[in-house]
Amino acid sequence: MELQAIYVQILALVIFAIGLIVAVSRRNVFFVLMGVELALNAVNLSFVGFAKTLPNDMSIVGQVVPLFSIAVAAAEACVGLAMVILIFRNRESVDADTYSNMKG
Amino acid sequence: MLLHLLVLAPFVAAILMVMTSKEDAKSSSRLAILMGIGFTAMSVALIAGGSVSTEAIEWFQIPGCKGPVYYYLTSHGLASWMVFLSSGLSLVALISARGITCRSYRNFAIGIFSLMGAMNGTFLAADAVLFFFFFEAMVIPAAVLIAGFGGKDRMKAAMTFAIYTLVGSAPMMVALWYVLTVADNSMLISFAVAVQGLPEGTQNVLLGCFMLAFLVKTPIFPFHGWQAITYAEAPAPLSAILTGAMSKAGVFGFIVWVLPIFPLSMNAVSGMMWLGLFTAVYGALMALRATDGKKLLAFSSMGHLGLAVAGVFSLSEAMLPAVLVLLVAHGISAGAQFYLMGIAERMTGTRELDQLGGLSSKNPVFSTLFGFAGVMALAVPGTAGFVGEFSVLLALWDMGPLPALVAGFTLILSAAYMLRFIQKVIFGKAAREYEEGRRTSPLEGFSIAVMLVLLLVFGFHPAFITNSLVEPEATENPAAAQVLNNAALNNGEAPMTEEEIHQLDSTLAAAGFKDDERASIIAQMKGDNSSEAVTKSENSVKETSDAE
Amino acid sequence: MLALIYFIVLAVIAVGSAVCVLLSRHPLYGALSLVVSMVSLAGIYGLLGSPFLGVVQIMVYAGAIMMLLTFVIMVLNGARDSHTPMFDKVSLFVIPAVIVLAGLVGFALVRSPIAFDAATIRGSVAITSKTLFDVAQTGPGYFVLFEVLGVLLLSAMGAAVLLAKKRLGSVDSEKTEDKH
Amino acid sequence: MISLGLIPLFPLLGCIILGAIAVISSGSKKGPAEGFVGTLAVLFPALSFAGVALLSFNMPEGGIRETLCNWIDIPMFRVDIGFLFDGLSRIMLLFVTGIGSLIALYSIGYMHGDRGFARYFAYINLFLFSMIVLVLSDNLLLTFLGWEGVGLCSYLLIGFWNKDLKNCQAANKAFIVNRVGDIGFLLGMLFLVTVGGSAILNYDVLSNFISMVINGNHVEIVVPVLSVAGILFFIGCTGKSAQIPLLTWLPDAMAGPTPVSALIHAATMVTSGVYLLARLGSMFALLPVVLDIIVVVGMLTAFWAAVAGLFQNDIKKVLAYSTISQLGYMFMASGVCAFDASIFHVFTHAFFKAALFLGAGAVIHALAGEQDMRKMGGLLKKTPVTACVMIFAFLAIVGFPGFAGFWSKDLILERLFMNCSMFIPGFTIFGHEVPNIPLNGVVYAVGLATAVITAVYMGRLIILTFFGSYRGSKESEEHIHEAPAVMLIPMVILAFGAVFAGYLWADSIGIKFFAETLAPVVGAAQAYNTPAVTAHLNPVVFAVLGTVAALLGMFIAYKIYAKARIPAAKGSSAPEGGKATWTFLFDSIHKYVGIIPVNVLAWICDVVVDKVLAAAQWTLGAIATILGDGVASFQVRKVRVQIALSILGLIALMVVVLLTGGTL
Repeated sequence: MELQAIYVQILALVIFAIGLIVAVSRRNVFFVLMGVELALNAVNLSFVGFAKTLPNDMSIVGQVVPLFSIAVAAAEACVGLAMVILIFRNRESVDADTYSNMKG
Repeated sequence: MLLHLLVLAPFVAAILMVMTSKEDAKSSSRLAILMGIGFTAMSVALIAGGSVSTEAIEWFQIPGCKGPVYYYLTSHGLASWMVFLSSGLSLVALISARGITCRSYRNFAIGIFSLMGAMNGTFLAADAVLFFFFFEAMVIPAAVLIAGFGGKDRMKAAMTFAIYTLVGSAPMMVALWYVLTVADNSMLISFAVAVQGLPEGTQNVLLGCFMLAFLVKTPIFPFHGWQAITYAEAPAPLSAILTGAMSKAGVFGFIVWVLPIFPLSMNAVSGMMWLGLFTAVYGALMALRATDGKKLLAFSSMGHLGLAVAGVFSLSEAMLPAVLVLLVAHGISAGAQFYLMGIAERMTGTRELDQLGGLSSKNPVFSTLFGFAGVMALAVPGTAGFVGEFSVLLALWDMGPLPALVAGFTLILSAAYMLRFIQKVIFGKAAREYEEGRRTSPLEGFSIAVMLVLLLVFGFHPAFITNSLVEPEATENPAAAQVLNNAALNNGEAPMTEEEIHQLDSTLAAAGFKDDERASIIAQMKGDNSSEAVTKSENSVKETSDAE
Repeated sequence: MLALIYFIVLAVIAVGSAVCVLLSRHPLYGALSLVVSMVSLAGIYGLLGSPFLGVVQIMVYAGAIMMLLTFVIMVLNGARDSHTPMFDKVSLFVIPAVIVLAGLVGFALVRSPIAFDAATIRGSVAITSKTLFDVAQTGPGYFVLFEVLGVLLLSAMGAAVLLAKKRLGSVDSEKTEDKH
Repeated sequence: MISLGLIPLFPLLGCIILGAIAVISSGSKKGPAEGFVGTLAVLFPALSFAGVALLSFNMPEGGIRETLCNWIDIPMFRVDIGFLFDGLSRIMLLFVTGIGSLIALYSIGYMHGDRGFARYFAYINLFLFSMIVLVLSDNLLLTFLGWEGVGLCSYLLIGFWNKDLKNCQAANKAFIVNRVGDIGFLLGMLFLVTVGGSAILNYDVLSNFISMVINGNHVEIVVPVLSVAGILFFIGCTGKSAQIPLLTWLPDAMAGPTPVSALIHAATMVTSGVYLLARLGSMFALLPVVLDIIVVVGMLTAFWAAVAGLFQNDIKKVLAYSTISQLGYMFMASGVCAFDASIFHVFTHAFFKAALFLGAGAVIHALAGEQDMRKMGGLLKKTPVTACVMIFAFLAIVGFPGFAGFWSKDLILERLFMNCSMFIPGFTIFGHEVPNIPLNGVVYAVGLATAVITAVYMGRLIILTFFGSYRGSKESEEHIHEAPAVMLIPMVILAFGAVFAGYLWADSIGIKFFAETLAPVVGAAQAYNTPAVTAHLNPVVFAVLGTVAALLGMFIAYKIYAKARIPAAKGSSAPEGGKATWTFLFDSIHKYVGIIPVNVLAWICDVVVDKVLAAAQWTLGAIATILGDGVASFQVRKVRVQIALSILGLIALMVVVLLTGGTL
């Protein structure tokens, strides 16, 4: 029994699924954000897992891209939280279902 | 360098304007006008300098296409005059806007500069994708300006304008993309070569897509739905630019992009010519009935441009100088008229013809300019308009007496509506009491007077315009000869790679070769089985280049 | 073998804390569980031979981002949410749907022949930084991207400051009207 | 020797300077100093006249040719700006600049106190510039510049008092009707270009071409194309010279200031059609069909306008119809290739008609703007100089022996009879062979009848204005005064001209100066057409017949109007009833042939086509909007539900991928 590449992918899939469930089924906007972060993490993991199936220089790509994705996630979290603060101040609520200003 | 400056510097100027004060219209307008003068001077230098091209810089690669897209600018007689129109009219707009939009002059100037940059790019682009990029980019600042500074119905006008023109050029984008997948790169020649190789049905569909964009932009009947409301609602300086420079992009597209690329059947040519003539008559008739001053001018522009398109598709030897003179004359005179109408609107607060009148006794300086501009628009001999219309008539004569007769009929109609316009606005007695708004400022009056004097100068000496189309003999150029020799040496050896061909192409272009010559040389170099297609393309390209 | 054991342990911790996120009522608890999950994921990165990535994961994700999140939760006192149910009709629909989706993807994954390559490179600090910054060797692509990201972060920060500073205009006026 | 370019340059300079003065002074309350402006206004035309006179005395036999610069140079077309000073342009220029200067002088008095004093003279100078270019140019395109230029000035001056919209409408009408003719001119040029390239627009090249055609016996080949060109040029001439069918604008043009009517609408501009025919004489001589059309049109116009002149009450309208009628004479003469006679009549007509108009202006001036002849009468004693001038001019126009009109009209009538080769082709009726019926007698008779009518309506004008008793209101009678000297001097000079101008070509007493001057230009063309009547007739017969016609007309006028009670003037001076039908015959034709169809077309375009198009466009837009709304309704209010739905979509996609094995 050795560690197989497919295990990593399965783990990533499970965490992604949980992240998605959190993001969509919970109504608290903080949980929504956390779910998204979780799903992003899962994708990073998947990246690294796949990178390890490639030889030589090609494998380095899969290990560098998550770096960028983490940076982008940081930016996203930054703006997202700012928006949450803004909306919360106006709505006095963290329930994502009450946020329907953008509905046409 | 000049080319880069003319295309990119307006955007820099727009950014500079962002940094100026919002409240202090006076200082920001001074800066804007100074920069406008700079651009106009550059465009004059461009005309004086003759044909030049920049290095072709690789811009980006579209997935699925063989060659890259280039940032590649080139100027020829037609393009440099169009650039002159766009910069000059923008300058006058910047001057004239001081009276109309002092509220947020800065934002207006930002819009005007970006519009100018986009227009210059459209006229100077030598790469199809670059051309399309700027062609679409023109719409955005114009629409924003209309929405921001227009009349009562401005939102509707801006929406109509943006949607109509963007939808009109959407098929062109698809066609462009399709041709790009077939052509070697996005230059004119390879487009022409590629299109020649396609089956006829495909060619026709592509032609239709290209035509539609230009028909809408010009506009030609029946695609003129956006025009009247847009020109009427837009602030007068912008209307002047729209009609004086932007609508020329349509005619320009026909000459520079449609004629060389597509082998046109005789039916298509005469069909387009009659469509142009019909538009000319239609515009004149609509102008006869218009009750809104700016709409009248809009339809008048439509009529004139219809005549220009008819002239283009006469494919006569005299076509290019004729149409160029007509376009320049119309650009300046229609521009001046829109500015003047804007001043009239500012003074009286209305642009309904029945509500106007009597300005000649109230404001003689304005009326002198107005009447003068009206006379210029009548194409009285001695004005540039006459030279343009007469030579277009001459070009149409090649297709038979009937087109010329119809064109003559439009001249009569144009006299009728223009005289009615003059009479309604400045003659008679004022139709109602009103509080007089700001009068013509000296700078405004001076700039418009300069435009009118220019028309007279071009009317008595059109060689200023027509000479710019006469290219020096290409073979006299030593650099070009050397390139030719090299090419000849290369001929026996293995076929050239795409890169080499491209290099050769840009060297030839820099050496002053015309498009069709380059195409044929490259075809020789390639020596492959497409030579037959190339000769075909040469024939179709010939008509335009001969006129050049 | 040892690697597998480590992996299983870390995976169980990661999945378990992820489930904790799903089931916790207070967002602060959720955030703490999330940190645990992320740290264990960092461990898995190390296990897989990308120690640098693992370290970044801990520093940026578990450190910076989650710190920010918890801070905001505490500032806004997100516990006020106690009266809304944790799950509703939508959740009942979503959970099975996601499970089905995951099952399908997993089915596809299992059938695909993937395996670790022996010649893979360990993503150490040296290698990663060389990839990122050695323009002569790997071309300017990563470097430019890196710089762009820097600008992105900067602008995100600016945007966040701007957003958090002011109120929504329309709602604001509504509220002031209500008060009068 | 001065450059030819200077001659048009002087009035152009005058126009620019005066225009600048007009614009600059427009802001001030008082306006510019009239003395200064007036001096400038007369100075420039006078300088130009002096230049012409100087050139005239030193003109070499073949004329002077001068090319200034290139004008238009495009592929297939090249035209230079060049001038040609020969016998024809010499005569035209002499009287254009001469009469122009005189009328400018007269205008100083007439326009005194008008707010647009400087503007008026700027226009007058611009007009003189255009007119000089018209007659001096050496090619058709440059002539066209002058041609439209004079039309433009005519427009500006008719609408000079632009506060009254009626004047503006008259001006618009003049310009548009002229435009119709101008398009004929334009297309005519294009036809010529097809025949011989752009060089043929030059008059010298054209006449060389024609003589080449004649010498090479290629006449049959070119005549069809040239005929079309000729007809088109003739349409241009009918517009400018107010012939059937484009004559309606001239009576309306009387809305302008009276000196303008004298200068533009009597003496100079309207005769440019005749000038063009003479200039292109060598071409027209080849085209019998066109010549016949010209004769018929001229004949009908002369007769119709003479009759219409009988019906007018407005003194200026009478003169306007009289002008049209006289122009008809000139066209008849051109139509029989008697170009020298037609130009001679242009010359004499310029004097007596300008004198008549200026006299009428003086009368109107004296009566403070009253133009209705029914309110005049008995002015002989109050304004004796004006009356004398007008009576001399009257004698000239009716062709009283010894006066200018006698010589020229007599010459035209003689040529009509001798040269007119029109005939009704022979036909067979009831087995009888009818030979060709020559029509020269008919044409001559109509000409003679028109001369009688001319004498009648002119006699009526003189009698109603100067004889009898004053019929206006009492208080206005006291204000009647003779015009100032600045107006009288030009009138007297013109009256001299009206008496003596005819002696430049008095055939009966053997003076042929005029004919000799013109011979190098039009001689060849006239020689080409052989006279129809070869028998030698004594010219005295024609002279006697003409005199009889004039005397008869004057007698009739005396009989009818000297004793008759003049109906009291009611409101408008326009004719009524059947008289109106006759007068406005061509106006109504224009209305039904031109204006209404165009308006209907415009209405169709505006109300039908454009609305249909707009509806189509908005329908498309509406469809897009409806579709968009439909799609938008899929958008559920809750974000989470939407995500859930998209997860479902993902599942569906996944299933598809799996089922097809990823090969889709």
